[in-house]
Amino acid sequence: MNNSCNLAVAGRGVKTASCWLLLSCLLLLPLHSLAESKELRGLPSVMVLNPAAELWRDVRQRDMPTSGTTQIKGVDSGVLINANGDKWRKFRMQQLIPIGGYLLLGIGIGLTLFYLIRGRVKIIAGASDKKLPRYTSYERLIHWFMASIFLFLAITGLVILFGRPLLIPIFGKEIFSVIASASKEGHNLMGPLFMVALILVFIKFVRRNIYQKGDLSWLLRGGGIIGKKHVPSNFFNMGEKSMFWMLIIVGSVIVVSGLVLVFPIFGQSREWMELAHVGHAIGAILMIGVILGHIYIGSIGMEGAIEGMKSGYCDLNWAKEHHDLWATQMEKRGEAIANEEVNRFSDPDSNRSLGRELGEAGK
Amino acid sequence: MARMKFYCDPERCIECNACVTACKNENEVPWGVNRRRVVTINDGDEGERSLSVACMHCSDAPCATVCPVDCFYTTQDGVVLHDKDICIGCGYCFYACPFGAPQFPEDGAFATRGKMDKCTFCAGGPEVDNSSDEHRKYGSNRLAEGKLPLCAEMCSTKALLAGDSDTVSDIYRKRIINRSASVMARGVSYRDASFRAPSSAAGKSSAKE
Amino acid sequence: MIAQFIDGPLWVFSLSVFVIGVVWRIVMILMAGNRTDLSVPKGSASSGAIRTIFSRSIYERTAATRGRLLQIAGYLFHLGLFALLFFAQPHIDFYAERITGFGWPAMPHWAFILSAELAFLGLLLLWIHRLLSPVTRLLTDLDDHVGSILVFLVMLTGCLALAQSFEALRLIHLLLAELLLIYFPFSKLMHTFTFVMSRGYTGATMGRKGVNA
Amino acid sequence: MSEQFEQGLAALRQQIDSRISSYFSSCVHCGLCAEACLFYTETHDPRYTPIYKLEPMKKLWRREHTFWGKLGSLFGLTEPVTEQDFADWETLVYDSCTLCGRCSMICPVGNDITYMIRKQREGFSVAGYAPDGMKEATKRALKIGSPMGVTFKTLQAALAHVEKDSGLKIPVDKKGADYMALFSSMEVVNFPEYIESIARIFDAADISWTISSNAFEATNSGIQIGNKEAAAELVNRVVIAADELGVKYVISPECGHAYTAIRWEGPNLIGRPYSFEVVHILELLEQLQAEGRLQLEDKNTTPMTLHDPCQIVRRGGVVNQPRELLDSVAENFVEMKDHGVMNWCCGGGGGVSANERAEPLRLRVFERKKQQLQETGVNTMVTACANCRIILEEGIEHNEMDTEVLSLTELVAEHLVDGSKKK
Repeated sequence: MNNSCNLAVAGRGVKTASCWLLLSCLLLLPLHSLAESKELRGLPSVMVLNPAAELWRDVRQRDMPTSGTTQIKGVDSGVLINANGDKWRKFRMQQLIPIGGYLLLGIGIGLTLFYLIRGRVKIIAGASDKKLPRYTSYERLIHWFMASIFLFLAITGLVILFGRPLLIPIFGKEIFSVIASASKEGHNLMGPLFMVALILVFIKFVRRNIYQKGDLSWLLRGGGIIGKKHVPSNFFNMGEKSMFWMLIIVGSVIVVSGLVLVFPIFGQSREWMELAHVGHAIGAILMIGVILGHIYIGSIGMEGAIEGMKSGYCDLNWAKEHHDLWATQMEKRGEAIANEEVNRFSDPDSNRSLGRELGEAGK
Repeated sequence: MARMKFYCDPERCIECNACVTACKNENEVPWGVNRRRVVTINDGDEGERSLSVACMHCSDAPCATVCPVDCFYTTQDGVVLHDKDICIGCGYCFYACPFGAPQFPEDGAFATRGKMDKCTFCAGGPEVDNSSDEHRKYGSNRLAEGKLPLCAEMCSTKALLAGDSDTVSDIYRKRIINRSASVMARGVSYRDASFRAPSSAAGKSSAKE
Repeated sequence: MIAQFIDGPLWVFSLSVFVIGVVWRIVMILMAGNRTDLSVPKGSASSGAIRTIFSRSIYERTAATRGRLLQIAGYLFHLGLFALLFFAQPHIDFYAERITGFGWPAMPHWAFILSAELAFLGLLLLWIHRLLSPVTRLLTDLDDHVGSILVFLVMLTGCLALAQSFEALRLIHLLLAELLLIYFPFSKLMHTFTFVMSRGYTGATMGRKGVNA
Repeated sequence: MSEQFEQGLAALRQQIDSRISSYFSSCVHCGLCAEACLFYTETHDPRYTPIYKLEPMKKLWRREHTFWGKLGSLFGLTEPVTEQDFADWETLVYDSCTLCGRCSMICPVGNDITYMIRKQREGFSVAGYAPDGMKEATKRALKIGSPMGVTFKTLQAALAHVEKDSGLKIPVDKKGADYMALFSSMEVVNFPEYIESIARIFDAADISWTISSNAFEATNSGIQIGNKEAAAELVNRVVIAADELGVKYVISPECGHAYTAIRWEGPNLIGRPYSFEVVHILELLEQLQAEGRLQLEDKNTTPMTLHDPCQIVRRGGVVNQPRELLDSVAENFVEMKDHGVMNWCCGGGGGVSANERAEPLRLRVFERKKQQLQETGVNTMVTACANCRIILEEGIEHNEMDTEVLSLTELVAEHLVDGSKKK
């Protein structure tokens, strides 16, 4: 499958596998000149090849099997040449780190610029005196569970990926290696918990995230973020739904590839692990980028957006402006609750002193 | 300064695994870690050849490039070594290495990788030469004592050569000449006697490079 | 210097504070005194006490939905932490060296990792629940947060030091564990010991009445 | 008022014993008890979390029994318990707790929260922070002899009525009888059928029993409000009467908290063991049936369910007897989903029924019982506590439900074998 690539790589050996180069240069060049000098002396021309170099080359070109037998146990111990190692190295060093880094940086700058230009999306009608119940405590629990795990994994992962160019100059190798080791162990240990979180989130939120009729028009009108017009949307809008599916699909890739990487016990070969790493890294960069947007819009980007995840209730006017189909439905069902009532239940600290009137009011 | 290299002659290697054993013994590596291994291609078939493989101490080592904590360094002798105090056992060097040289001590199910271990060309590590710390972490430092790696020294057929690249290639060149001479004496082309069926394409590429 | 302090005197100090503190707390509780119950018992108080000490660890079906999550997370956290604390190889080695002088069989590495995963899962769920639920937000005080954070940090640094290769990480873990030991007797963490007394008292009272509590 | 508050605080301080110290030390603020409390599950108001109702007592404990509290109070950092706390918590302690004990069954560290609330009420009542209805009831109980103001004259009228209906002679002040029966005023006023029922059962089982004219009241408002002096006085009246008549047994009526008061708390309140034994009427009936002295017939085919009165079952230990009895009179006995020691309270125990202020809340939390009932799909509910019965009937009426509430003792009396069954 990879023959042609390998051939190309081997053919341009000067640039790539320098170890190779060294072997062939050191051993073949003197040999070559020797053969020529023999010819000069009138001896019959014999093509004397270097059998070891030939063997290595054959292995690389797959004229020969790349793996043989060995008495040594271990993953890929019979493989003579790790054919994809160089491709993986190139991916990591020349694509993943620079492109990934600039991508994330670009998203960060883009969001800042967007905030400076567009500003905070305000509740146009102002805060109402009523609230709608948006997320149950269980939904909030699994959201924040996933969020905390994700943040931890993202930070530790980024430390491992960008630590060498960014952190070693600051901390020095010794201290950074402690940070990196902690990151690696923490990343490995917390990783499987992300799988748990992903499954819980999928089960809980999948029903509300199935695409509906109005979603296309939402997309066509840019989600209302450009311009000030309201765009009709249900409990989740098109953007949120897409983020959900991105989270589930890319998240699954990340989880599966992460499991391949974290438990090297199933005899998976290097090729699988290299492939898994590529998927893991691309998925993670993508996801971090999207989640940056999610965090932006959920915090400073939009007034009232975080309330639902914090207290479980969202402002009625906010809901009408961003999820009007759902809001109207809820209001019709009489689910709107006065602010004081919400505060009493969701934020008891604000109302610690109970007083006799509670009993008198009878509720 | 000299550049240290290994060279294994597949025409001579008899797959005795003495190099493997010597290495294990000299460096006291833990079970499951093999700094050197012998791989046999086409075992039992025509063209069977064996090679003893370990870290090749590349000039521009891929392992050093991908290491997230930058724990590799090349000595003045051209030996690629790593600092176990910095290594975090991520396994990236294992993914990148063409020869499968990096090894990881693993422990039980759900093995997390320990710190990487690989052939040091019997040159120890960053610690003071032949200190007990160095010996515990990296094994012998024969180079500091003026000796060459034990695997090559033990090789009974002298298939495995180790040392300054100039010297190694000198020895090897002499062998080639001798082989050519014997081939000529017998009137059979060495190539025909070789394990490999003639191939014009392969021949060309090797001749040019 | 700091390393030697953490590994030596501070360890001895924290362990002493822990042991003396716990004993002192229990003695103080006992000193508050109980009146003897003069009513004619219907069942045995002692068997009731023993039954309740164990039976309260059993899943309580009648607790509603949120109670289920709390209970499962509680199991995960407590069982995981217990397994880690007493059956992880590095801990056993540590106890054998510093306290007992003998070791005992450790759980295999995979079980170690698994219990760490489960303990983290449980602790995180419980902690987020504490921060979100109106009930626990009302009840929670500084002590609960300090206790949770300390336990979390000890567990976290423990797992960061899992590779057992960086002395610095081990020392951070040890330092936090020592802080936890010092904090322990003055805090909610005392429930580790007093739960036996509480269950015992309740079980004895209910046992006398012939109720399986 | 302030002096009274100091006294209340002192009374509260006295209550903190090893048990309470241990309970507060163990509580990890997990909030699981909220899930056991019908006041929380029906309103979702976090302040109805059982352990939160103990905040004043916890504050006091923390200040005087913990390291940080003691240290903090030296520097004026630990919050003291204030009169405002008492004022703020009064409704929580009296209106939203029926002392049903369900939270005590669920607490993972085994805290008996109900016990602590009972003890906290001691402090509150001394400080004067108790509902007026309960204060009045206690006053009436001490002065007249019954929280509802029932005098012996009222009882006599009821007895005369029963004697006329059943044709049986009801023995009053009969010295040397084996059993002395107590009633709750609720039974005397609202359910005189109960008196008739036990008269007929005892007649059928040939039991030597009597009623004391000095102490017929079984209820104990002192326990509900949390006033141990009043409670001791009320218990003492029964003990003196029983000793005077020389009975071997005192029968606690169906009424739930009366049983807890006379059976479990009584000896501790008066500080000495009894010279007689206390049995609950259901224990006695079950015992009589087991001995063969009580013959029952004609099993009822109507599907029936049982409401376990908290104080008799969960807090009293009479768990199996009501089931045995009900099984022998009803063919289709359906258990509720949470039954026995995990039963849900009717909402009116622990003095809540005597607390007019709490009525709206009480009717709201009746939702739980309503739901339980609807789950069984049964329209006949048997219970064994006059107070539960009143509260259940009120709740059923309020919710316009079609459910009949029966007394277990009366149901047993209806199924007596002998010919005295006239109704």
